[in-house]
Amino acid sequence: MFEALLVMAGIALVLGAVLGFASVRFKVQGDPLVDKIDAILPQTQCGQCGFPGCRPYANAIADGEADINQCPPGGDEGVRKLADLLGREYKPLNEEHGVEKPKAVAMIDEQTCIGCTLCIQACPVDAIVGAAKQMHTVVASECTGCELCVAPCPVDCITMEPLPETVQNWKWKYPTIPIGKAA
Amino acid sequence: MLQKLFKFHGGVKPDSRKQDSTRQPIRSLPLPSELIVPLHQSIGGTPRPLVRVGDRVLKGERIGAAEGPVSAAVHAPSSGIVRAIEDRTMPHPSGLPASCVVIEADGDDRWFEREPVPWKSMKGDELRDYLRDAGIVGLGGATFPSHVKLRAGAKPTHTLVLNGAECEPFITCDDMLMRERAAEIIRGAGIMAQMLAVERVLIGIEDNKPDALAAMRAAAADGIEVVAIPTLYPAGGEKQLLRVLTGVEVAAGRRPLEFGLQCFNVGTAYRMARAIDHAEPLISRIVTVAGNVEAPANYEVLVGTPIDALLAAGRPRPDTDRVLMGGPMMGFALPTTAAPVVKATNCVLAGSPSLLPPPPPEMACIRCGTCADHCPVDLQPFELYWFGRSHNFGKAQEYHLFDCIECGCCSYVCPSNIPLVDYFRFTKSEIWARERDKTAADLARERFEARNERQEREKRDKAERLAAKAEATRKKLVDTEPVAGAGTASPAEEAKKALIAAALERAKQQKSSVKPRNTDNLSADKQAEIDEIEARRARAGGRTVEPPENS
Amino acid sequence: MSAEHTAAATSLRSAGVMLAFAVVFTMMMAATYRFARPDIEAAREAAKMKLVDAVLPPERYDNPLLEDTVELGPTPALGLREGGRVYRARHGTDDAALIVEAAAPDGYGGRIDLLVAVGADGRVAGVRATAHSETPGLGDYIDPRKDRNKHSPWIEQFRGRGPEPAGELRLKKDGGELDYRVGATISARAVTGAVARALAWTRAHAAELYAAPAGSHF
Amino acid sequence: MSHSPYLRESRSVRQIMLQVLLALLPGIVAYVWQFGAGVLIQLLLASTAALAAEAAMLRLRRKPLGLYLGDLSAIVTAWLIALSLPPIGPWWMVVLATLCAIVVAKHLYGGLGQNPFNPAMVAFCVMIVAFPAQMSQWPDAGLDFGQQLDLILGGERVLDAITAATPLDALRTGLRAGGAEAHVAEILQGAAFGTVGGRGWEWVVAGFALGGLYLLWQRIISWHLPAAFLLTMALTATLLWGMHPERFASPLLHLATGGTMLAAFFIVTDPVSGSTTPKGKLVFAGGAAFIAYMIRSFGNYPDGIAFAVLLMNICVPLIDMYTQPPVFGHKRGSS
Amino acid sequence: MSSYVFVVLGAVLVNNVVFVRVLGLCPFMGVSKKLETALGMGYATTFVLTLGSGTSYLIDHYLLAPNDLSYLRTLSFIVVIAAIVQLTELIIEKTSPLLHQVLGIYLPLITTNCAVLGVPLLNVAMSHNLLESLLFGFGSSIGFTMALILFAGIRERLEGADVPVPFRGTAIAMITAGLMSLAFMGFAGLDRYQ
Amino acid sequence: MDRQITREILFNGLWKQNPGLVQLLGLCPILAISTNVINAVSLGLATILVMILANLGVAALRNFIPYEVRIPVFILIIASLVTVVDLAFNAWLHGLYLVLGIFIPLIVTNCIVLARVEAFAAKNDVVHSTLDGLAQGAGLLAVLAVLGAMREILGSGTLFSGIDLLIDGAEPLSLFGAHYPGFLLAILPPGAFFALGLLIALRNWLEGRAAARRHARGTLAPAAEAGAA
Ligand SMILES: Cc1cc2nc3c(=O)[nH]c(=O)nc-3n(C[C@H](O)[C@H](O)[C@H](O)COP(=O)(O)O)c2cc1C
Ligand SMILES: Cc1cc2nc3c(=O)[nH]c(=O)nc-3n(C[C@H](O)[C@H](O)[C@H](O)COP(=O)(O)O)c2cc1C
Ligand SMILES: Cc1cc2nc3c(=O)[nH]c(=O)nc-3n(C[C@H](O)[C@H](O)[C@H](O)COP(=O)(O)O)c2cc1C
Ligand SMILES: Cc1cc2nc3c(=O)[nH]c(=O)nc-3n(C[C@H](O)[C@H](O)[C@H](O)CO)c2cc1C
Ligand code: SF4
Ligand code: SF4
Ligand code: SF4
Ligand code: SF4
Ligand code: FES
Repeated sequence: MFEALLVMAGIALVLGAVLGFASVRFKVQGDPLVDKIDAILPQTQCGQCGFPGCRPYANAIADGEADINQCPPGGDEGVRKLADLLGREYKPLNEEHGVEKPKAVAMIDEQTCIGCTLCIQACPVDAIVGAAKQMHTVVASECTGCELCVAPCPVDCITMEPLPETVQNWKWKYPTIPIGKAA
Repeated sequence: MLQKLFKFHGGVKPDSRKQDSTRQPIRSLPLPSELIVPLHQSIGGTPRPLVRVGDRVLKGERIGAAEGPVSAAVHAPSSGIVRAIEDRTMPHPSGLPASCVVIEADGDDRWFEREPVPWKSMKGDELRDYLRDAGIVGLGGATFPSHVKLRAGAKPTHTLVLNGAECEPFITCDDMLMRERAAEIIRGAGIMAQMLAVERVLIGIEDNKPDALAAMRAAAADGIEVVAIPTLYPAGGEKQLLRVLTGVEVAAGRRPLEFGLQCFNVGTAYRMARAIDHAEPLISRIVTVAGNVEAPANYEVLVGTPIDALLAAGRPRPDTDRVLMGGPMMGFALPTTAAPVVKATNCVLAGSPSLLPPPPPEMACIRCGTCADHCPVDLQPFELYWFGRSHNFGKAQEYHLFDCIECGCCSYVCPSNIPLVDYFRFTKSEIWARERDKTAADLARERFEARNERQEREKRDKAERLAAKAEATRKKLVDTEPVAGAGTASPAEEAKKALIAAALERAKQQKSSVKPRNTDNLSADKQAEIDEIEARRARAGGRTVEPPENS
Repeated sequence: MSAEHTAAATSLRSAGVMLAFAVVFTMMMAATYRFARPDIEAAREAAKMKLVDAVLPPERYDNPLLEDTVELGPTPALGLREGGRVYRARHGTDDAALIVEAAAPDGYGGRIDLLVAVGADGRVAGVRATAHSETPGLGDYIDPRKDRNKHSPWIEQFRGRGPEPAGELRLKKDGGELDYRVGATISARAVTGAVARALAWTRAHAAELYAAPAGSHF
Repeated sequence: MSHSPYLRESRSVRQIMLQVLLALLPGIVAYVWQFGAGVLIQLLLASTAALAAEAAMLRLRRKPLGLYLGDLSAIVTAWLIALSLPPIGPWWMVVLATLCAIVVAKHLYGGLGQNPFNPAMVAFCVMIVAFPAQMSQWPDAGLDFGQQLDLILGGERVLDAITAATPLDALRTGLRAGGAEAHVAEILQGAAFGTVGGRGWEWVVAGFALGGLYLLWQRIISWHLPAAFLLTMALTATLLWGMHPERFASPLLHLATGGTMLAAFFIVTDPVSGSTTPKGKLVFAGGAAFIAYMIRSFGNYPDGIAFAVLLMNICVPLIDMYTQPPVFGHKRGSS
Repeated sequence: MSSYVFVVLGAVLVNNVVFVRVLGLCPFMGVSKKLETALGMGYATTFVLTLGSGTSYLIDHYLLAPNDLSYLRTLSFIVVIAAIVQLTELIIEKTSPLLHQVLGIYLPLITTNCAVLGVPLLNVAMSHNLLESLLFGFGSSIGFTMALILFAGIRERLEGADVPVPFRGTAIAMITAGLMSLAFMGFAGLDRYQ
Repeated sequence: MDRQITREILFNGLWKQNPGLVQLLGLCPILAISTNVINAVSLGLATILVMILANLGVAALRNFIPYEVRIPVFILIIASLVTVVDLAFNAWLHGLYLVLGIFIPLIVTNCIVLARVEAFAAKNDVVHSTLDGLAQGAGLLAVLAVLGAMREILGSGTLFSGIDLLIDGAEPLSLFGAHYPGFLLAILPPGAFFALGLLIALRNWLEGRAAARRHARGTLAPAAEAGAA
């Protein structure tokens, strides 16, 4: 009995000391996981996931505070990638956060625009150019299609236009009905 | 001198079926009433239109100017009036429309004023600009602007190869061109050879074209060697041909120029000669009409001619169920025959269920390796297929998906009838799409972060300035307090009020001077886009916003 | 400075907690051990005795035979490469039986460890395979627990056999009397051979074995 | 709509499988001649079971029945199973083996072309692990067809009279029983072992080799696999035989016995579960031969080919990954 | 000498921890979806298992056995292994950030790999000496790593397979593991040859 | 105690988050010990006991355990409990003790025990934690029992062989008579993998069918998560 206590106490003491020490000394470190998650997110910065931007959502996923199926722009494939990265089960997109939509860009009706700059302030990626009391325009190649500019516009001159398919961005379709991935 | 020939791995030997369309000389086609000239006819930038609706143009007049370093001009194929600049269905597997200049031919076919080209006295860049403006692009299939390929590389170029292999079944446009116009091809080759300062010129022709070989041998000048190469599809692929003739293997993603080689199609050489000697821009080409037609033959066709018109000349048989542009190995079914002939059109092939039978049902891959045995670039097509199927795009790239030249040999031999090339095309375009998304995401992240940082900075600055201001105001108030001491309010209260007033004033000022700061640090083309937007805004008429250019 | 400081403090604290837990739970285990120990030892004894019972009926002896042993060194005749043990069963003052550890080196799957009981009459009292790696389902019928024939397991055939008449300890296939399972002769042959050798050796050394002091080396 | 190429010229999967079946015929004829016609019953049983299982699985998985059933791959698997099981095994054994192969090893993985393990060898391994007794009963010479049929259909098994060991089993048995004293030569003398490989086996082996050469000539299999398999087997056997001729059988025996030839030309050549790159094929077949030899000579099973093939099947993804042939332009010395 | 070879050979092939001894299956199923992660897990396990085998031998031989404390084996072994895991993490984090990136996420998972406790316990049961314990630990972990890597290779390939729906994912992986285990039965007896 | 939560915890352990079929934890004992029902159930009961006690202990003590040493402390607690169980088997069920071998001590590293302690007991109160231990253990036990029965019936055609280790003189059931050849593979490790694979597939199939039915009815699955999630 006494030896038992001695042995175990010794082991426990050493172990406890080492672990306590280690936990303090080696605590702070950037979380590389967040970067990996962030790299998967589409960077639309739309906030549909319930976080102010993609990176905060990435942080939340890494901390286990958010599920992996909250980003509609990332779509089904995004969820799959996240599931893969985190070794979790895939689950369909949570519809509470919205549904996957075809890519679109914002377009400002330049006739109606009154130059209030509200959309500029709303755009998370500075894709709108223009100055106060001047007509505003969206730089289409920079617009992520997040729709954040649509609501603030006081004269409703912003619409989302789906990206048209052109000879340049046309994609070859999957050859036949996929047998494997159909389900 | 006997040329030592090399071999490439794999390849297939489909029945060549070239006899029918080589029985008659190259014919010409009556002038169509409407010519549809797509602006985008070469790899690279889409030419900028130089004409407006209603303009009158002459044959050979430039109607689209090259845009960017890799691009080539387009020209009016005949004289007439520009009726529209609008989207028309392209001869492209997508069947999507793209911007075209539609010219109503006036029937005069009056040439634009041509001046002889003093090419010997021109500097290299000048001459290349001339070729660009003459719209000379590779006629071997890729329509790569030829002037780009005629710039000497870092290493001296020692060998120019002319590609007269024409390995696809049915197609005979190069064959006929070589039989009938060998002298001008040799002439073009000479010009190219001079521009590249090469030591020798090799012309590779498959040995199933004895007439063309003879004609070319007869016309060949000194330093130009006409070589018969074994008939084996795809010997006409640039890399395969270079391998056969020189033994050099040009890896995917690398240019022949890096190995001191350059390769052009014989048709390209011919157009080159025409452009220099006759100042004739690329407005027509030889097109084979073959397959399920009564009168297979080659035609010299104006670019922009509706394929309908060309096909009608060949008199398709009633059981024709589809029309291909290009050969049966690499061509594609035209979404509509109303699409125009373009510079890339080498063949219009009418198909019937017996001539081009519908594919048997696709079965599972049994990993037999036959496809790998026949792949001319030593790929493992079944692995690529497997990765494409499982959407494992990273692995597909690791296994050199992008080395695939889409020659179709693998699909041709697969015992399970798997449309392997389709899987590769699908995989490739998915990867490209993903890459586009990725760049867009990276850009968005960068801009988002920049904006956040800027807002932080502004907030901080503002807070600092406010603090400083408040301090100053308070000082001032404190200083002036004794003087204004007779007021009803207590000095402290007064100070506060002043402070608020000052802050309000500042805020007001700030607000009215708000100027979006997101226009700092713009790249050149971003700036260009913005400029364009500004210009449009100035015009205030145009209301459409162009979709972003993706290529 | 604070990092070092907190590190030390945290180390101390966690060491303390660990210590506390360790002490409490070790005490719990130790107590259980104390409590269960007699039963554990009894159970161990019982397990051993079960095996002995299988080769020698308990009514044939009355001594604590697990303590009445002789240690053997490497004995090729018994197939023992590293030594083994002999248990001596006595009834009153009479010698009752010797229980010998032996091994058959030539089983299909390698060595087969055996326990062979040899009665004072010089005949086999019982045999058990204690460890073997014969093919499951084929050669493992030498273990009565695996033998499909539950009512007269193969290994029970040895009971009462001796060296004479000839053929008592040989397979039918080899001209003897013992049954075997077709398709798995090797296992049977290996066990039979080892039993015959063990019997011969034991008979030859019976007197010395009975006489040797308990626990002594032979 | 389909895309280019619009031309196709190929042997269909069905034709390939048909040719494999054809190539098996000489070996089967020799087999019947030497061991009696019992094996024909087994072939029939296996084929029927295979087709039935394949049809049932296709139906369950809602695949076009006619298309896939006609590819004959199930028959190839069935025949290989029938040829590797003892010809007088009870009927349920060959049926169960075929079901294992088709249902578990093939269709659970998605059917033709997707199974990582060789179905026939899976079946063999399952059987030898589950029913070692039945799996080691080979007919003695002199059993006529009626007797064989009776045995297959469940006749009373007085096994002593009917079974004889295959050369490898006898070798293994002899070595185990006699320990180090027994000499290979003596063991082999004891049984009526024919001139080379064992009673009659050399004819069967020659038949399979003939069929294999036909497949080689037809370019259905590449030389890498049989060559690597036979060479490795011969080399390993020669090496050990050279060191201890009294303990190990001669290379000739190893080549001309058991499933060696069948394996070299018909089993390691299974395109689906084998390696696909040229170098990979060498590694795959060589590895299989080496492991098979080791199991034969040192392990618990009389023949290790089936286990060896499965073990190498496990390694195939990695072998393929590390033996990718250089791609056009990426070869050494060509840049 | 050769007996040591057989210890390793036996542990790697004949009595493979995963396929024959049926230990360490949770990580075997859990981190074998990708080759990359399988490798990382394999390295980490090899390190900890080898070291753990040696340390456990020392503890058992010098601390527990002389004091008749064999009932503390389970506890002391697992606690020591947990400590080794923590220390390893600490050390490689400090000395090789690269290695830490590779192994970091796997190390904590090792404590619940029952092979790391099972192998030391088997060492005691098989009364191995120190060297044998180390070799057995090393061999077992190599066997584990090998199994993991080969399994990952097959699973990667299975990704594109048209597996019947109920079997997709873990079910077919389990069947595959069964077939691998079947194949490994072929090695039976190879460690016994003299 | 809330009925709803109770039901959820039980449902999770037995079906939705079943350790053996879904979480794939605790696989080694499941596969190694399920050669017959008696072994399987005995080990399952031992595991349940440990799980309940471990969850209970940790939930009760969780406020005293500093974060940085929580894992070692959990392990300490679990290992002690396992040792106690081990000693008990040794003393009072010695026959079983010999059969189960190292798998009793291996309950310590049975991933499911630590996983539940960390994921549930460390965050929930004593009552729910105990229940969770019971539910998860029962899930494990269920899988073990089914697997054990499958393998024993197929492999040797009996049921409850080895019952004499528990009840002296009790006889196992023989199902197919003495002539059943026995599908040996089922008892060997490959058989264990196959059997579990089939069980998982069966569960997937049932789930798939249920989902299809829900879909047909147009109702979505009640998205109820366990208290732990
Ligand atoms: C994106 C792209 C860039 C190219 N850049 C060059 C170049 O810089 N210099 C050059 O000589 N050829 C260049 N080429 C031309 C190729 O080397 C080749 O001659 C051309 O693609 C036609 O070959 P093909 O019809 O076999 O595709 C380029 C081709 C492509 C597709
Ligand atoms: C599979 C394949 C086959 C080809 N066959 C020919 C051919 O027969 N004749 C030809 O001139 N170009 C052929 N090409 C195009 C050449 O690779 C290459 O683009 C051309 O010779 C370059 O010359 P250009 O720039 O003048 O077009 C083929 C390309 C591929 C990918
Ligand atoms: C996989 C396999 C395992 C075998 N295992 C055993 C065994 O454990 N014991 C045995 O005696 N024979 C075993 N044999 C059978 C022997 O190889 C040999 O055929 C048999 O012992 C000879 O018996 P017989 O004289 O009754 O034909 C096994 C055979 C095979 C194929
Ligand atoms: C050359 C060749 C060898 C084959 N060998 C086998 C074999 O060893 N085992 C087998 O089950 N099927 C074999 N097959 C048939 C087929 O490939 C097999 O059923 C697939 O593995 C099923 O997906 C073979 C087919 C060919 C063409
Ligand atoms: S929902 Fe929007 S903000 Fe959230 S991650 Fe997706 S794209 Fe980013
Ligand atoms: S322009 Fe509108 S839709 Fe586009 S990124 Fe900015 S806020 Fe989003
Ligand atoms: S030829 Fe077809 S079946 Fe053969 S490996 Fe290639 S893709 Fe598979
Ligand atoms: S299409 Fe691509 S993969 Fe197929 S043979 Fe041609 S180059 Fe090889
Ligand atoms: S129980 Fe999880 S690894 Fe063994």
